[in-house]
Amino acid sequence: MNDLNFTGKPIEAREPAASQLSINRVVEWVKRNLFNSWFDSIITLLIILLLGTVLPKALDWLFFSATFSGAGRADCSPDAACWIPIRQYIDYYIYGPFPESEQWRVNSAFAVGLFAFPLLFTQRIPQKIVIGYILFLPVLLWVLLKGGFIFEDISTSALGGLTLTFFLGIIAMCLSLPVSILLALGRQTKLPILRWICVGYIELVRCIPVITFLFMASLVLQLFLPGGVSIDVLFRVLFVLIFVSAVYKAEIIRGAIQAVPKGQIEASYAMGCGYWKTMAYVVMPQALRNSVPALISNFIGLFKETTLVMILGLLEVMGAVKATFNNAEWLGLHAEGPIVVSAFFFVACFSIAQYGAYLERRIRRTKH
Amino acid sequence: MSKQTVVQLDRVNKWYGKYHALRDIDLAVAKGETIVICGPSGSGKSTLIRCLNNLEQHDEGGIKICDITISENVKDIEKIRRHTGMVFQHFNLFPHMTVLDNCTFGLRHVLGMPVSQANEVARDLLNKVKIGDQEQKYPGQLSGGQQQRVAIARALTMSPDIMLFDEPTSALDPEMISEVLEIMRSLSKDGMTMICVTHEMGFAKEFADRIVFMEAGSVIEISPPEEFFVKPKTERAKVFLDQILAH
Amino acid sequence: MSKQTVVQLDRVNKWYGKYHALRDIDLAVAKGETIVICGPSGSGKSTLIRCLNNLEQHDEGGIKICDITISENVKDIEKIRRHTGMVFQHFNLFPHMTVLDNCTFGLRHVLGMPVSQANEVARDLLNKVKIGDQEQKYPGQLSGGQQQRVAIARALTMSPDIMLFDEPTSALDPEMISEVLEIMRSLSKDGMTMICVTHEMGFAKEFADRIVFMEAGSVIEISPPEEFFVKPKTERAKVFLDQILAH
Amino acid sequence: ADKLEEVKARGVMKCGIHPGKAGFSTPDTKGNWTGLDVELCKAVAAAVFGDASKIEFITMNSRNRLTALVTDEIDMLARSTTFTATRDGLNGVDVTTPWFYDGQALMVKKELGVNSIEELDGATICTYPGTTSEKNINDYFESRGLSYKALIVEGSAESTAAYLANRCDAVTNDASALAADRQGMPDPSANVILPERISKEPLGAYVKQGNDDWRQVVTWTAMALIEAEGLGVTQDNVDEKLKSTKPDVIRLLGTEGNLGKNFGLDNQWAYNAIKAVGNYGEIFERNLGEGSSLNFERGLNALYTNGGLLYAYPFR
Amino acid sequence: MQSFFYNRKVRDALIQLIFLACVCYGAMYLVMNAATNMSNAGLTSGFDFLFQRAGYDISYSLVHYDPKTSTHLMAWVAGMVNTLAFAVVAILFTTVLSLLLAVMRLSHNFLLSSVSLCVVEYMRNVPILVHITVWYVFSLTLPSVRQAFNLGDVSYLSNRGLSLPSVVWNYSLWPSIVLIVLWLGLCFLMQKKVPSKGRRRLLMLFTTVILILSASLMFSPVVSISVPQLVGFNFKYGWTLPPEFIMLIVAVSTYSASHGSEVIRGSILAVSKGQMEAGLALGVKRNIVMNRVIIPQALHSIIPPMTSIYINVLKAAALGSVVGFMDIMGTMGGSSLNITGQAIECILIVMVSYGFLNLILAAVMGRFNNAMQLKGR
Ligand SMILES: Nc1ncnc2c1ncn2[C@@H]1O[C@H](COP(=O)(O)OP(=O)(O)OP(=O)(O)O)[C@@H](O)[C@H]1O
Ligand SMILES: Nc1ncnc2c1ncn2[C@@H]1O[C@H](COP(=O)(O)OP(=O)(O)OP(=O)(O)O)[C@@H](O)[C@H]1O
Ligand SMILES: [Mg+2]
Ligand SMILES: [Mg+2]
Repeated sequence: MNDLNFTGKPIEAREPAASQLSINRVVEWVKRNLFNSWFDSIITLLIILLLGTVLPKALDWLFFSATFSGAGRADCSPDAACWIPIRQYIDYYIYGPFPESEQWRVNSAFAVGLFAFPLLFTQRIPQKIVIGYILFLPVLLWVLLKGGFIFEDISTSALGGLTLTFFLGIIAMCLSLPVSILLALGRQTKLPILRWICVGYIELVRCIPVITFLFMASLVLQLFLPGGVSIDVLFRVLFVLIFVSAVYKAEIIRGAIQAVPKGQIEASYAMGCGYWKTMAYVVMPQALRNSVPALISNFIGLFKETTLVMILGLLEVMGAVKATFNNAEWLGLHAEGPIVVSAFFFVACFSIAQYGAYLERRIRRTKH
Repeated sequence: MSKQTVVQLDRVNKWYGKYHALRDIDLAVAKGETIVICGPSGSGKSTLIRCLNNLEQHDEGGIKICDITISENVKDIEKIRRHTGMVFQHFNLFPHMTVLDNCTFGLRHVLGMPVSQANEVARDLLNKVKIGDQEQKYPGQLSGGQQQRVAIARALTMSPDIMLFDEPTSALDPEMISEVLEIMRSLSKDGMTMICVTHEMGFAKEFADRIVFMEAGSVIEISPPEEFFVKPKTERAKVFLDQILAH
Repeated sequence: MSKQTVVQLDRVNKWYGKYHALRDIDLAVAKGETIVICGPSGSGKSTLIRCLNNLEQHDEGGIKICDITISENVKDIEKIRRHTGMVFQHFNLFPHMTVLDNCTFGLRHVLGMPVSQANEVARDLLNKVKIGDQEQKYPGQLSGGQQQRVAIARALTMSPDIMLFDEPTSALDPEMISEVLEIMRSLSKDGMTMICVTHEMGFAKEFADRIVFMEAGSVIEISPPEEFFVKPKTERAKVFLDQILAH
Repeated sequence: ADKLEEVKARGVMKCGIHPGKAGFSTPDTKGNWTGLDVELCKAVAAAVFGDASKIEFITMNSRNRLTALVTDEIDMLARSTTFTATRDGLNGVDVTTPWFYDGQALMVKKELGVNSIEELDGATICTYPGTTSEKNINDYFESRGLSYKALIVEGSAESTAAYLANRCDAVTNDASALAADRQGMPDPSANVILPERISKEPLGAYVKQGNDDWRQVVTWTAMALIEAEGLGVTQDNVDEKLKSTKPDVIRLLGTEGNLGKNFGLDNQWAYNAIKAVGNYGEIFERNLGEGSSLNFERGLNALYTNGGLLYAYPFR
Repeated sequence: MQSFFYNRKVRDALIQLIFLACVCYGAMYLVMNAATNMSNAGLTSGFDFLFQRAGYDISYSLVHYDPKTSTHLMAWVAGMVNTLAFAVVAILFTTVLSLLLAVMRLSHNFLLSSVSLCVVEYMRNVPILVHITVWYVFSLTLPSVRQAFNLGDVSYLSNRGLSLPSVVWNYSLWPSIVLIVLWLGLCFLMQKKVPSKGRRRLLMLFTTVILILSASLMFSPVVSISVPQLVGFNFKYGWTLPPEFIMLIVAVSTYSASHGSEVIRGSILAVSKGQMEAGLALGVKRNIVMNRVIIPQALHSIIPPMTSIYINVLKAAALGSVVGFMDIMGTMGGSSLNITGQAIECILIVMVSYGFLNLILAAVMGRFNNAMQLKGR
């Protein structure tokens, strides 16, 4: 940029003088960030000591002395991890009992589901299309995993492992969104009865543990249906996940709606738009866009919550891992299962969380 | 006033809870008039102007806009809002739409006009506020002055009979105020009925037909600018003018 | 200038990343002078004034305040901050403390003054800014003008040699501007060294000893007000003045 | 209509099983379920459809297993569920025939030197929630004036881990489950299963109450597999045995008589079942006995002719 | 007539009436279904079972529970008390840990903030159920009773739990009354005499401690301390917290603290930058501004999100049954349900119990929040 000073003298914009990396700067960095004061130094040393004693042992147990390949229990070393069963069962953890010939359907379901994330990333694509995709996603997953239309119908009991986790997580996420929007609007409306019913529902569900709802669905929901009608346990669980997580989403969306300046609504009203048009064209597009990061972290919560269906005997990824370690051959290995499950969830949730944080930063940047 | 009366307020009262925000307001505005409302902060200027298109509901008295009385009837209120255009202090442009979409919003969703026709109308008005070349930008990419001009154009798309302005320049940097006032001047010249809440006394002096001075929810003075600036009837108005013109 | 120089800037440069925010700024301020900095938005006025008490660190050149050079030395910076008082655009009062506690905060935690003595000092200053009767209120309970006066009092408690103002009136309603300017006038009269970023040209005309005009990070004009307002040296300043004084 | 009609019309049978119990039901690396309970289900499916793969396994936890039967979520429950009068009488479900005779036992560390439950006064005992074992242990100690501290842990893996770590002094469960758990321990021989059986635990399949045809099918399929062992009919030789001349065998396999028709099935129902999974002895050996890593003795689960309790009613 | 339906009030009323009618109809429909279904299946409903003998043991109970005589009602009480005890301790730990992790994360020490970052990220990205399992498996690696960690001869840590010395109150009314009267008197006096709020609180605390100490000396037979001792299989005397309880608390409070620390960190960062600058511009040191200006303000916005974290902590008690901690879900919703088969009733009781506890918690936090709000905003 080269502005001309009006007195005639040019104003030069310069780059800052480059500073080079040197030993001095490293020492300075260490001094400032690790040994700033005597208290700091003590803490630094303590942490180094702790890591120094624990880390090598842990790494040794996990990797260096661990058994990775072999045929059976006999090949395992007694005082280190034994990863053989994990390798043997890895397909089961991913696909569950899904018929082997149809596993391409699971793969494409994963692809279709994961595609929603980059879709949230691009700003070019109109919001209508993104929302359309998200609402269409459950149908797509349904057809792929459960069958119908062109595909062979697959029994719900064939859903297990990661496939089930994924199925529950994504479908509950997508379907709870519209419910939560209605709840959020209901909670904010001026009509008192409507509002109190919504508030009551939200507060009540927030106060009660999900697993009691899951038990409700698994034990007594059938009793409330007309005789002879029975709903598959998977759908009942899905139903619970949808209506429970909608409550948390409703709070997120309510916050986002409140964050839309009141002036936006007034401007729309002033032009003669009614309530629904104002909400649909002015408020919701802004609120939804701003709530994407919060919704992503809500999704992480929901994804983690799907493990609870294990308590009902549904074998999602954690249940599947547990079941295989009950196999006569692998009885007695206690730590490997939980470690694998936590590693899986950590990798999945952490990456999604980072992605959400990135989107949030970007939204904040564009606001200024 | 021989001309047709388009805004008629009759002993309008409004309360916020116990707080008496508007007290017995009487006011009649003729077609083509430019009215400037001024008064100290909290005196109820915004409340008054927002009652005119029912963004706030008044509690007592009658308000009649273009022969429609404001009531509980939803259809009537929609009609009144179509007869009035409003410009806000903070522009309130829709940040997720382009400038053009902002301007066609009402046309499309209220009047149900097809997109191409709406675009034409909007382009016309954007050119009128001298911003035709920015139509594909988003509000966030414009300066405050430009945004406010878009907001005016947006309000004009619905071809309102009456324009309401609530401090249209007070959120602007000094440099940008003049460009917005410019547009308001030309509107006034073209014979638009305008009701403006503003502290821009220059504008008031030059273009207002009458100045309404408010204090604590009441209108305490209505005079033409010549009179108001030279010898205000009330002591309060004098003090106010002194303060506002001091610096 | 025969008087003692209390602020001395020597080819000061600052970058935000790659953006060159301050370019070769040279400036010397004598004791008791009132300097007004003006210029278009984004020209680096705030950046400059914040470099003076090291709220932003400059990257090149030297800044000397009351004979202390700004460096990495934490003690020096604390000293410099005690020599300067700063008033912000958005007041930045501590909302969880009463007005009195706000004013005694520095006294108690920097000078370690006992509470009773600090209260006395603070009450004195609060009376000076005509707000002595509000000392037990919280900032949220005061109007903007009152809050800004408290902020000035708070800065004065540390008996600074130099007062820095960063657009102290631009977040205020027109009526409240005058009460804050009033206080600044009296400070200026009392011989306080003041550096003000402000768009209040009335104040600048009357009280500034010199006006510093900035553009794109450089100082392009320094003149006494008589000269600056009548015939500015640069074309840019003229355009700026025209716009700002137009309405 | 009766469950049998319903199942036939549907073309697939839904069987409730345990989500992971060594020897009784565990998934293999392909996700196919294996185990003693699982094979009973397969046998029933084979008897009904002539095809053991027309089956759907639904995993159940101990709380919702019986409800699932009542609400028709599953057609039969083969989840090591003890036959008790309360369950049969009250909950809208019916017992069939015992499939595995078990008894609740306690396991302790050998180093404790305990030889009988009487010596465990005041000990902490690990058990599972919502099972009969929880009530049995209470009744047993109470009736003998002994005291104990219960530690109720939901998962069997956690429970075993707790026992191994001396979190509890003894662990109680069905003897078979204890034996399986012991098998998985680092040093199985350091643990002893105390000789007393504090309860009778006949485990077997449940069906929904009021479906007599269906209950008969499940009951008699199980019996047919037991009978087959007695008659020496195995998975391998069942085709040859079709040509057998022994009246017991040909009646069982449906070459003669109308047993299947009377149950509402194909006359070859038993043949199909045996062809699919083998006789009881084979199933046992495959899943619990020497064919598995569990190495159980037949014990009570031997044929009555060999000193066990397995006794099929006559196929006449 | 048409304008009647365009009237705003009429419309609002109609919409609400229709909605209410739908909700009521739905509820009625479900209840009717349940009634017919139950009578068809021959199930009886009712709460009589609460007064029958429960006949199962509860591994850890703070109230007296005897499997031989106690009823299902008593089992519910024991579960409630367990839930409450868990909630109080876990909420306390959650708060402390959240603060600790947040402060660590904001520290300038690179190692310290990285450690906090790793811990927080691991904790919050793994399902709580996995945490509970992992911690439980870990607790089993603690030494057995005979090799218990000896904590100063008064406490022991083993895989049977944490044995602590306990205070045994031999209830006697008079000393307590004297104590309370004395304390009230002091409070009253101080209210009048000491003007500064902060100093008054400090004085109050000080005198209370002195009073309690002197009282326990004066009436020494009232209070005695019981120290755990190894007898037979187990520790006797004192007070033993079972590992299920401890590990559930550890798992839940670390998990919640990872969320809590983000809340705290977020609200510290959300305090406007201007506040820090205003403090610095006065010449005040950075850490004083932090403690006196930033953190107090952050506290105002922390409470609502912390409330929902606390509610989640309380709800997590329901997962305790996985590792053998018997809260209401374990007693009423687990063993009682199984033994009686009264599923609807048991689950209803469990839901109502949690709802009740959480509403109380929310109400308390709400009051606290109101008290903390900034004046004049
Ligand atoms: N929604 C509301 N609830 C309660 N009181 C309100 C509300 N809106 C405005 N008020 C009060 O009504 C009075 C008039 O407000 P109004 O906004 O009309 O003033 P104004 O003249 O426009 O002031 P300004 O120049 O500051 O915009 C003020 O005292 C204000 O506090
Ligand atoms: N923290 C920052 N990071 C990057 N750029 C910054 C930062 N602060 C300011 N700038 C940029 O530096 C330039 C000068 O900013 P400054 O705030 O000093 O302007 P100003 O003259 O005070 O303007 P205004 O009148 O709007 O307050 C602007 O272009 C601004 O975008
Ligand atoms: Mg206003
Ligand atoms: Mg600035």
